[in-house]
Amino acid sequence: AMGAGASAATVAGAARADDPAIVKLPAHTTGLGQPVAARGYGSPSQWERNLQRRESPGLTRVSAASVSFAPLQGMFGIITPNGLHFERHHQGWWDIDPSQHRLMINGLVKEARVFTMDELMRLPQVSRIHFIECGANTGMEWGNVAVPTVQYTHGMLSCCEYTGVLLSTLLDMCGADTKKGRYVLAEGADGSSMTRTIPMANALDDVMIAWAMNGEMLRPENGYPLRLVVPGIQGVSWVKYLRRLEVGDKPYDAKDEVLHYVDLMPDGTHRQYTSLQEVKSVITTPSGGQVLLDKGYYNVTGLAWSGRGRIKRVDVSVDGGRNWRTARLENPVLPKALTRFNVDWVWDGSPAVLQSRAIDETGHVQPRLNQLRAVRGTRSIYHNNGIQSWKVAESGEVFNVQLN
Amino acid sequence: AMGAGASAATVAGAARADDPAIVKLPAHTTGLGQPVAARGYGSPSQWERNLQRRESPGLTRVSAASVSFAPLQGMFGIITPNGLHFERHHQGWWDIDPSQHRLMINGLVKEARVFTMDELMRLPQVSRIHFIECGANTGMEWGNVAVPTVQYTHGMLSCCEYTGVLLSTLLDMCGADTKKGRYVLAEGADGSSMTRTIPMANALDDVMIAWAMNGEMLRPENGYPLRLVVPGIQGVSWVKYLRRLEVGDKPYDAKDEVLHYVDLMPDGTHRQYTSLQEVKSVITTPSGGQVLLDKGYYNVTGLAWSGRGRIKRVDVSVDGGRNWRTARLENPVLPKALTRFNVDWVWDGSPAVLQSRAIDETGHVQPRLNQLRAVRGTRSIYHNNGIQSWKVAESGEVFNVQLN
Amino acid sequence: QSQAKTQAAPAPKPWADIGRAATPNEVKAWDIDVRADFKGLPPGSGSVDLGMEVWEAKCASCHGTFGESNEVFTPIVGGTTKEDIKTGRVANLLRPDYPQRTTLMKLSQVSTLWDYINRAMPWNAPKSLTTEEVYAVTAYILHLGEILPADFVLSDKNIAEVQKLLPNRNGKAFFEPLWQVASKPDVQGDACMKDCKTGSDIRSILPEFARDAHGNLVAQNRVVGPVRGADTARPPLE
Amino acid sequence: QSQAKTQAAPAPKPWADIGRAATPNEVKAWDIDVRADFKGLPPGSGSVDLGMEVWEAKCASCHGTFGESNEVFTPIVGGTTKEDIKTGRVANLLRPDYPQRTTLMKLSQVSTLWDYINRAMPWNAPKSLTTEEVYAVTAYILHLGEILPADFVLSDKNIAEVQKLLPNRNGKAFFEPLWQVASKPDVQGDACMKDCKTGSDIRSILPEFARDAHGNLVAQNRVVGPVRGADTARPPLE
Ligand code: HEC
Ligand code: HEC
Ligand SMILES: [Ca+2]
Ligand SMILES: [Ca+2]
Ligand SMILES: [Ca+2]
Ligand SMILES: [Ca+2]
Ligand SMILES: [Ca+2]
Ligand SMILES: [Ca+2]
Ligand SMILES: [Co+2]
Ligand SMILES: [Co+2]
Repeated sequence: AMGAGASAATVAGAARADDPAIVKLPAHTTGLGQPVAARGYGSPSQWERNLQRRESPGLTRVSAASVSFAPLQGMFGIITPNGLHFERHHQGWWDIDPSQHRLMINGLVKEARVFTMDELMRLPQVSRIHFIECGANTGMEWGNVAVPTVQYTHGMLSCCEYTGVLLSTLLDMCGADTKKGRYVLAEGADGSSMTRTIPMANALDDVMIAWAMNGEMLRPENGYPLRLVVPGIQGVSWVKYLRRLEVGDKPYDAKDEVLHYVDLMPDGTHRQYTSLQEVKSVITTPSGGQVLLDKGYYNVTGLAWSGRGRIKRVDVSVDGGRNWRTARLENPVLPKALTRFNVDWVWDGSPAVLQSRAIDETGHVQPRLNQLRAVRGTRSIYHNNGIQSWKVAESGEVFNVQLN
Repeated sequence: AMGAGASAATVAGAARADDPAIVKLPAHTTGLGQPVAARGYGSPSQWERNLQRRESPGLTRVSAASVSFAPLQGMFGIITPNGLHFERHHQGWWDIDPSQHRLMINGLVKEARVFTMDELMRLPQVSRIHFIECGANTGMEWGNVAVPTVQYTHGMLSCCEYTGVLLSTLLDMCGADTKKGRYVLAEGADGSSMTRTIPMANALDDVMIAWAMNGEMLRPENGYPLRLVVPGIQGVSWVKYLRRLEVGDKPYDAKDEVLHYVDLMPDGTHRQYTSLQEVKSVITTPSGGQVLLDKGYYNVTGLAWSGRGRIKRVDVSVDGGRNWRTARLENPVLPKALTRFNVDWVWDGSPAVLQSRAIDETGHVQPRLNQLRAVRGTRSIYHNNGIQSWKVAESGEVFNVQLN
Repeated sequence: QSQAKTQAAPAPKPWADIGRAATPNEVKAWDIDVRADFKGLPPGSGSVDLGMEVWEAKCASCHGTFGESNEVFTPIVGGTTKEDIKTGRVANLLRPDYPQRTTLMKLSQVSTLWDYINRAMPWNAPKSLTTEEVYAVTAYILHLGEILPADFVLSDKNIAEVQKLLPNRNGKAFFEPLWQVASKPDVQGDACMKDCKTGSDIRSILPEFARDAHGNLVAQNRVVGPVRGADTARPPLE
Repeated sequence: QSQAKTQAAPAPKPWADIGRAATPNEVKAWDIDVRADFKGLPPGSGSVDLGMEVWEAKCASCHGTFGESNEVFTPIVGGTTKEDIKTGRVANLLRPDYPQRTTLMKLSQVSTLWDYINRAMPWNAPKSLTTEEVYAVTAYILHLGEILPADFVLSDKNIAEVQKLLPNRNGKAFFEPLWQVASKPDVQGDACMKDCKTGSDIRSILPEFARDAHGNLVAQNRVVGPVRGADTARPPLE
């Protein structure tokens, strides 16, 4: 029957056997459990082991210059638990002694300055929820379908509540020349000493020097004890293990601004300094590599986001984009943060193609993959914000597909 | 000098020695770190070990019927990381096989029904951020100061993004008689099979049957795989390991409605069914048991919340309540959720008493402890939402105090 | 809180038939709650005599032979008087100096005691008692509290009469403002901003001997930041 | 995003003097970036000859003797021509069938190469090279790419001339709409709701042999919920 779970199919009217999971009281109903603070810092249930961050085989050659993807197919809401936050390292991650960590600010400033963590954490602070997306997210799919699940198509995406001091506060304290100094260089303390150029407009607006994510200090994998948070801008600019900021009058042409995170166009040029993560969305359940248990009702759910601001609307199609219905947006809907959407769907058992399409507050509409390709070709690697298609086969199995 | 960190005091004009933490490049700047997915599910930095959930010695006799408190003194923003969520168990915690878990709904319904997790997780879902506070939070302090830090005074408090189905959806599906059925009993599957009566008004408004917190499934300590979320209502009603809901025409007088979570008044009566968590706030840094490193500027930060809705305003006093200044509220400010506030303070080195006072959207103003005592006496244990005072001594050490 | 944007569902409540009807045995296995009006109470009975046996075998190790132990929990028995049984109000609840509040001092519904023992006790083997044992041990506890005589047999037939003997049966008050959001709070603060009248001298502070009672606070605070934890192994800083 | 409610601070920026001035040595130790206009480049030089020694001792194991290896990373050298050196545009970047994009195919600023080697290479011992070695190995890579002759000595004096030889020096375009929020996007979708024109037949799907390339998906999905992971150890369900 429509809506019957595979594990609990029922013949209407027929006498039903008692479920042993109910009539035989389980051990936890007839026994004494474990004490409080058995784990001073807890972990997920043993039954949740399948939800892990994972590498995509063959994507990179060495794991210390690689990516691990967040398991979006099994996640909920907009907050990414810190243990599942995606990773991107260029020269491996470290667990740095925070009492020995320093932040230097130099360049076009009245006085080059140094801060300890004690000092930074005394400054006026803000807490804000923002998404972070790698510029290469969905990058394997510019040409053709390459990976099976939303973990690998879209899993370089996370969203946390960050706490830190605004970069504008620090620039002001050092007497930065924000007129001549149109750029800020951010530099990490790891082996790669990652450098990225930040526009002064962002620097004076909402860029943060953050030490905390989701209520606790940053995780080592995410830059403990200090990282740059650049709302709306691709993850590579969110420099981890942040050690230095330099105010300058020119961009810096760092390795990751000249050799990578440059978008190859059909005419053979590379677009440089393409930092913004444009309006995008994806259905996370049901999604590629999942199998629907039965026909009937499903709550189709997913995520939408835009580097330009708030999400205004999300539409969902189940017929490959011919007809669309507007989804419910869950609260809160915040600027440059993930937004969770949900929409009703009754699956009649015939093949279907599921898509979602986000629109942000600037009126930017997420394009179809082919609209994107018509302008940018198929070899860019970066900034693929095209509409994702999931094909539901008659068997209930869901496949990653691209439409004509 | 004002604002000089103890670890980096500087004599203006004097030549300063180079900081070895800068000029001697650390190992992480000159080496190769660890690979991605070294930890498929990550954990906090080794340097964060001090921030743990902890029992308050002497509060309870046995740890499986006890509380562990969240370390608010070192936390940020409004989201509680799941590993630090406070715990309250009556008969210990379990890690239940979710495929064997069932939810039954009976009582004043057209049809008593049973749901598997597969079935529940197919239903229309919502994601919302709400605080949970134990009704006994700050309960040890009705009479006198009893504990040293904000972990123990206010740490039965957490805030997560929950995902689940609205109770109203389930009641509708079972054909609940919501007119005669003025109450819903919620029952857990653990040894205590915790039962609590929920008013039908709440049940039809914002009560959720949740399976997820902060993007992942509930933690075992918090009711995996299913718990009731009763926004604005004390934590004991957020029944964990939820196995049954019954619609009834009378309240149920459960053990935790007759023997506990009843508020002893000066006249010797107990107020029963006192569930609402009223407007409240607390400064988390600086707070009891902490030591200020130096004179000068501090960002005073804390949390505010109300079971009646949104926080409208938070004021902070540094002179024991004679004069107040309004704090900055961080976004988002959501109904029945924690709200983070920050306010500037320059400590001149003389003794000070820090207080915060929240006002919610209904106009309810957080009372002074003595205003509360004047009505409710000093023996209630539950629902102490009085203004918290932290005394900063000349030494910089902060003490938990109560004023006349 | 939900968005106005919600679209019309493709059909009215297409999820309506997810789940299934519960069988009678299933409801019986889980619907164990007993209400104040004794709805849910299974027929049966149990004597104080049997209750004593059960108590001594399965309860006394934690709660004490006379229900007086505070080893694992607050005492169950004590603090009630013959006079209380008459008035239905426990007089000791008015005494701020009375050392503890026992279960029987607070108990206003006998159903609560029956229901809770039936669902949760013995603590390490909940739901292991027979219905007769639950009647019996409930009766025994009330006997220990000098509410029921030694030869009493508690049953579904006489339990409503026993309710009328509870020392604190009239001790509860329903207080709407802490139940309903819309109600007017009983305690209101004031929003004064300047030169507010407030007694600002310190009335209570943690006594010196309790300084280290929660462990050394230096180890409960971060190693960096605007503050450190106080080293409570030593006296306060000067 | 911040609230209008912000109160006046007790004094203007009372946090202004938190932190301290950096010493000259400290700035020197960390301010290592080299910009396209060679701001930040330390004086010095290094020969192709020395570069070969450094390369073979410290780089070739990962990047290959000729910078051609893709064992640990995409090749550094290859894909550029004498013609490219003239035009400053790498022709192979126009060929969709060209197997890979090497470092030298993309490199538009020689400063980038110098800066990156200086800060990050060798990968397992970053910042261990002397300034001379960085000049030398940079020169050697450009020599492997047939951009510099075997007897070249790269220095701060001649590096601006070397810049003019880079095969892809004219290959970059600044594109404001992906840099500035306020700019107009180059690709706009459409918000059509009904009977939209769209090619809806499937153009691309994961090939059968890649079904299990990411491991068994049944083990990457939850054990309960509305769906399960596909068992990719078996062929797709019928
Ligand atoms: C292994 C220890 C242990 C045993 C054995 C035990 N109990 Fe308990 N009992 C407890 C604990 C601990 C609590 C408090 C549980 C909580 O906090 O919710 C408790 C609570 C109670 C309460 C509620 C008291 C109140 O005021 O909340 C009653 C009544 C009770 N037990 C009766 C019994 C009876 C009857 C038996 C035997 C049939 C029994 N207990 C056996 C440990 C025990
Ligand atoms: C132990 C392995 C290893 C050694 C030794 C090594 N490299 Fe690398 N190299 C890498 C890896 C891995 C990357 C990619 C890092 C990343 O993803 O950010 C890289 C990147 C580079 C790049 C940037 C290529 C690009 O297109 O981004 C250059 C240039 C480079 N190496 C030069 C050198 C030189 C010169 C040396 C010796 C002085 C050297 N490498 C030694 C592993 C190595
Ligand atoms: Ca069904
Ligand atoms: Ca990235
Ligand atoms: Ca200073
Ligand atoms: Ca509680
Ligand atoms: Ca019942
Ligand atoms: Ca510089
Ligand atoms: Co990169
Ligand atoms: Co309790």
